[in-house]
Amino acid sequence: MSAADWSADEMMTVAAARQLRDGTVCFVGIGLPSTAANLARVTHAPGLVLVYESGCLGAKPDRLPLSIGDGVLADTADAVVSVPEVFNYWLQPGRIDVGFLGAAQLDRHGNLNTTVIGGSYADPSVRLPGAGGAPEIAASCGEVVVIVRQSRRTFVDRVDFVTSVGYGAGPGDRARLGLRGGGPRTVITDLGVLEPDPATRELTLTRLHPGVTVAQARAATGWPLAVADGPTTNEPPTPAELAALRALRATSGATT
Amino acid sequence: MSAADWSADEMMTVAAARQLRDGTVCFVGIGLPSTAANLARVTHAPGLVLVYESGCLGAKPDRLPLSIGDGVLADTADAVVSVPEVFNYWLQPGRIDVGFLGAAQLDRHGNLNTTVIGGSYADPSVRLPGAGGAPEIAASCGEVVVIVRQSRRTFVDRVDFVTSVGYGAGPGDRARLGLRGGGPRTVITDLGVLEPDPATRELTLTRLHPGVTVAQARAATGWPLAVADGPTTNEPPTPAELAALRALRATSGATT
Amino acid sequence: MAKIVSLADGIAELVHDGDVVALEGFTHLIPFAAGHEIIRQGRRGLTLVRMTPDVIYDQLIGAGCASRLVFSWGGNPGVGSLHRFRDAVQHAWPAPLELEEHSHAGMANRYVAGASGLPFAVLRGYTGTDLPRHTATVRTVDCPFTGETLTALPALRPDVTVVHAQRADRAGNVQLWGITGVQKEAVLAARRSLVTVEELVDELTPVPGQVVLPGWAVTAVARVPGGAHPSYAQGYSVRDNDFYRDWDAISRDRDAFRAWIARHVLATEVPA
Amino acid sequence: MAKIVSLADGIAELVHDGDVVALEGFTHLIPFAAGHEIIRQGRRGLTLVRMTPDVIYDQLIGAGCASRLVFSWGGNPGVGSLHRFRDAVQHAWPAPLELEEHSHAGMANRYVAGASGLPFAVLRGYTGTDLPRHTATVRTVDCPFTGETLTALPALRPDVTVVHAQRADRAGNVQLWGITGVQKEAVLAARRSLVTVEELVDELTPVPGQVVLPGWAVTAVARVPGGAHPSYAQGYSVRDNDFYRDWDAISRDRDAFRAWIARHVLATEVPA
Repeated sequence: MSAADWSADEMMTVAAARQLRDGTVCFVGIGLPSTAANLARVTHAPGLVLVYESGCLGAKPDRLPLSIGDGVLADTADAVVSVPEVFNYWLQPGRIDVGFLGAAQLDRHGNLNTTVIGGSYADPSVRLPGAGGAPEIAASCGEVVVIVRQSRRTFVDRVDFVTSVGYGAGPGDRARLGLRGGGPRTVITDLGVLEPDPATRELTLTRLHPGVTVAQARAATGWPLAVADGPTTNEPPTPAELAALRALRATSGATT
Repeated sequence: MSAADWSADEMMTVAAARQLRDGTVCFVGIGLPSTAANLARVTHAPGLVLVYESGCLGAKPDRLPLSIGDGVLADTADAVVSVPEVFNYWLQPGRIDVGFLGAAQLDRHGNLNTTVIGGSYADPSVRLPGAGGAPEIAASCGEVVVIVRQSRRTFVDRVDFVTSVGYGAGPGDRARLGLRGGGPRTVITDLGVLEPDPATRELTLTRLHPGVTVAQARAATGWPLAVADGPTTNEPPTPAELAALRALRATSGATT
Repeated sequence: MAKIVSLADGIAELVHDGDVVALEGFTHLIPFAAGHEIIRQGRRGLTLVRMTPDVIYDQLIGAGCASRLVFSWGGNPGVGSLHRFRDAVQHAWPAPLELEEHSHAGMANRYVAGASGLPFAVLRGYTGTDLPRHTATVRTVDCPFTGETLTALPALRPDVTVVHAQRADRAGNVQLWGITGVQKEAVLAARRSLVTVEELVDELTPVPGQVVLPGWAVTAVARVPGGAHPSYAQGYSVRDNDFYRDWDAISRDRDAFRAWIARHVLATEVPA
Repeated sequence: MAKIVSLADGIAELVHDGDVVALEGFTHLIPFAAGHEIIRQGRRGLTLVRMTPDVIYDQLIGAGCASRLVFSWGGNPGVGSLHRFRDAVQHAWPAPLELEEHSHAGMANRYVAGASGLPFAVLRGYTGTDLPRHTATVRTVDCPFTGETLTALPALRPDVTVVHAQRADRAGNVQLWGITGVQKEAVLAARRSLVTVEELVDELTPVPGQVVLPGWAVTAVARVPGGAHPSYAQGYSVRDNDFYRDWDAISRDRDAFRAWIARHVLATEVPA
């Protein structure tokens, strides 16, 4: 299957779905994370447990939910709990294996910004939605997977506002801050995959999607992007993955 | 109806039931409080709201429950909530108008002991069940009604162990301790009714059951019992009250 | 027991200029009709509290009802930005909007503390983020047993909370189910509360997953069928996703927004 | 996913000498059969945790399994005292029993803190009572906003919690309803958990008032029909009130107690 047969966003979603191991518990947001998690559930990870911040534990939607509070999530969940409970009893104590996050800005240490861009906090150039569940997902999940389209505007040396902590200023910062989860282990973009360097905790290009070059990835990164020795190339979406993804999308009018 | 037609315990229960105004919310324990509250509900206070610490809000049992967790409470409740919730969302913020408490010892300032009697805490003469919900019921309810049989062993100058605070050592103590509820406003015994003196907060005999004398009440009290000017005599149980009480008791094998 | 009132009377009696007002509902059961009534009655200077100030607060902010927003996520779910919210923050239109910004976990715990009669909540959160730099209501507390430092937030105690639910009975006992979010906590945290419901019934048949708010813990109940639209009430209606998408274009432009409010809110008959 | 095990295997694997063990159930759904299996397997030196150490803990204490009790109310509900508990406290028979004594509100909040991954709980309670004088785990914490002093208690984190429920499915998802007490919190606060159930079913039909514990949050599930007797399982059995009354006489006398345990616990077939 050639690159022409699938879009960069499809490749990104498939790569994200592949991150999810069967039987793990995943905290899912709406949009690409929800699409990727449900793709994993209908392909290689039927026992993936989806937790939505609306309080739906173990939701098994038969179509893509259109919002975090879509009725299909409550209808198919093992349990629907209150919003305080989902954060206090389920996220905070570290019961969630994988948290999915997006961001408007991400920096070289995996810190995420969804609050303000440019100007000052009081008088920003762009006011974004804010934190939502992200700071505590980033703090408490076993690991975090970030899904974000790569560009110089998004991939910056230092985020304008730390909404959710990745590795702070570098090694040791998470432990110093008392954050119990593992932090961002994987950043999946429309160009490839970045992972934190074990020593420096700087996000490093480790994989490329088929047809993407290191030069393209560097051009879309706002810091001097380190590249792992011999970055590998992701397998393109299989026909089965693509069919499942498109079937999922066809079940909803979702734009993502 | 003469004293021979009803027992002292029946008079005590009827007097307790009469304390409960229709439409108020009452935190109820098993035994005499539950009997009195249900008697009130089937006589003058059909809109009395019964809250049981097992999490049953608005229980409307059609027979006397045999335990705090009797199935009839859950079956007839407006809502069944968790035990943490009943204490945190319902009792602690002061939503309960009246709390009912019993005690093995009660002192002149209405402090209650249900923990240990005699000896030391580590090596007591009698080990009692302990606190249960009582300390926070005594702290947080709008007012507390104590039901307890009167004797020198029970009515002591100073309790051996303060399980639940009445008026502490006297005026101002509740405020100083930050207790938000009003404290024990009424102590109902098999002999009569005691109420705190507005100035000293010392429990004072204000009413006698029919046929009981001040001397009898004094003889059953372990401190020099103050008596209100012209203590009144309670109306004996009406035939309707007695019939309702006995019908309630007939519905269960309860011993109280 | 809760009073049964009309929506107009409920808002008139319970929501005053300058109040701290929470309208809650997590995607599901959002009390849109009550929000519109607040706009119609011309409330001003409100501190609006809500975890997810989505389209309903975009409308209240754009209509000039709010001077302050306490929140954790302000967006149009699945669509994008809230343009009236952004216009207020970035250009003070139609009025300046002061922000007090938290995370979802923080807001949820602040309601829990309010419902519990506690002055503050303790959680693991915010640490290392820039939120505490800009939000004065984020402090720390040390565990008296382990010495560990945790995050402390003050309880939320709205003057009034408004929520929408599926049903209530004549005594004002309220029943909601499906995604029930933080509604119980928001109602119990508030000094006064108004619940709009799809239906008033003689008896509340138990439903799996239900939350029941006893009538003695609710101030007033108003029957407002469809009162959650374009949000939804599970078992009664479905989410009007088209409306959320259309809102993007309506709300981008001040005049289009004003025209929409004039036609769809101000000119609308007040439900009886 | 929870493992489906026999009761004997579940206790053998999950409950060890010296463990901190919570058996919860508030009058309803008390895991008596599991308690008996702990006695049969001869566990020693347990710290027993339970809000209401009623007859089940009277049996475990009398059988010599416990060296420490963390509790808030120790009585035979509706009947009177727990004689084995009193004998242990007053006469160290059959072994000394150290007490850590709290109130219900305190114990419930300690489980909540444990379930929430917090080191401590905050509440209004204990103030002015003699409990803090004798219970080392009662301290205070000051509100960082108002300065008000509140009571702080350390989280409960049992090594293992055992509860009884009505049903589980093959994946170990557990469903309970009726009075659900503090069971969810006790299970989530514990490092390991065992749930005994009346029935294993293919699918859990939703029930009003249910609490569902996902199988991935439970360690093991054992089918033990009648496992709550003489307590009850709503929808399956009724409380054996006569047993509770009879227990008073049985437990008053050490020999009568030993004979009862020998006949009704030790000589009983282990359920498969």
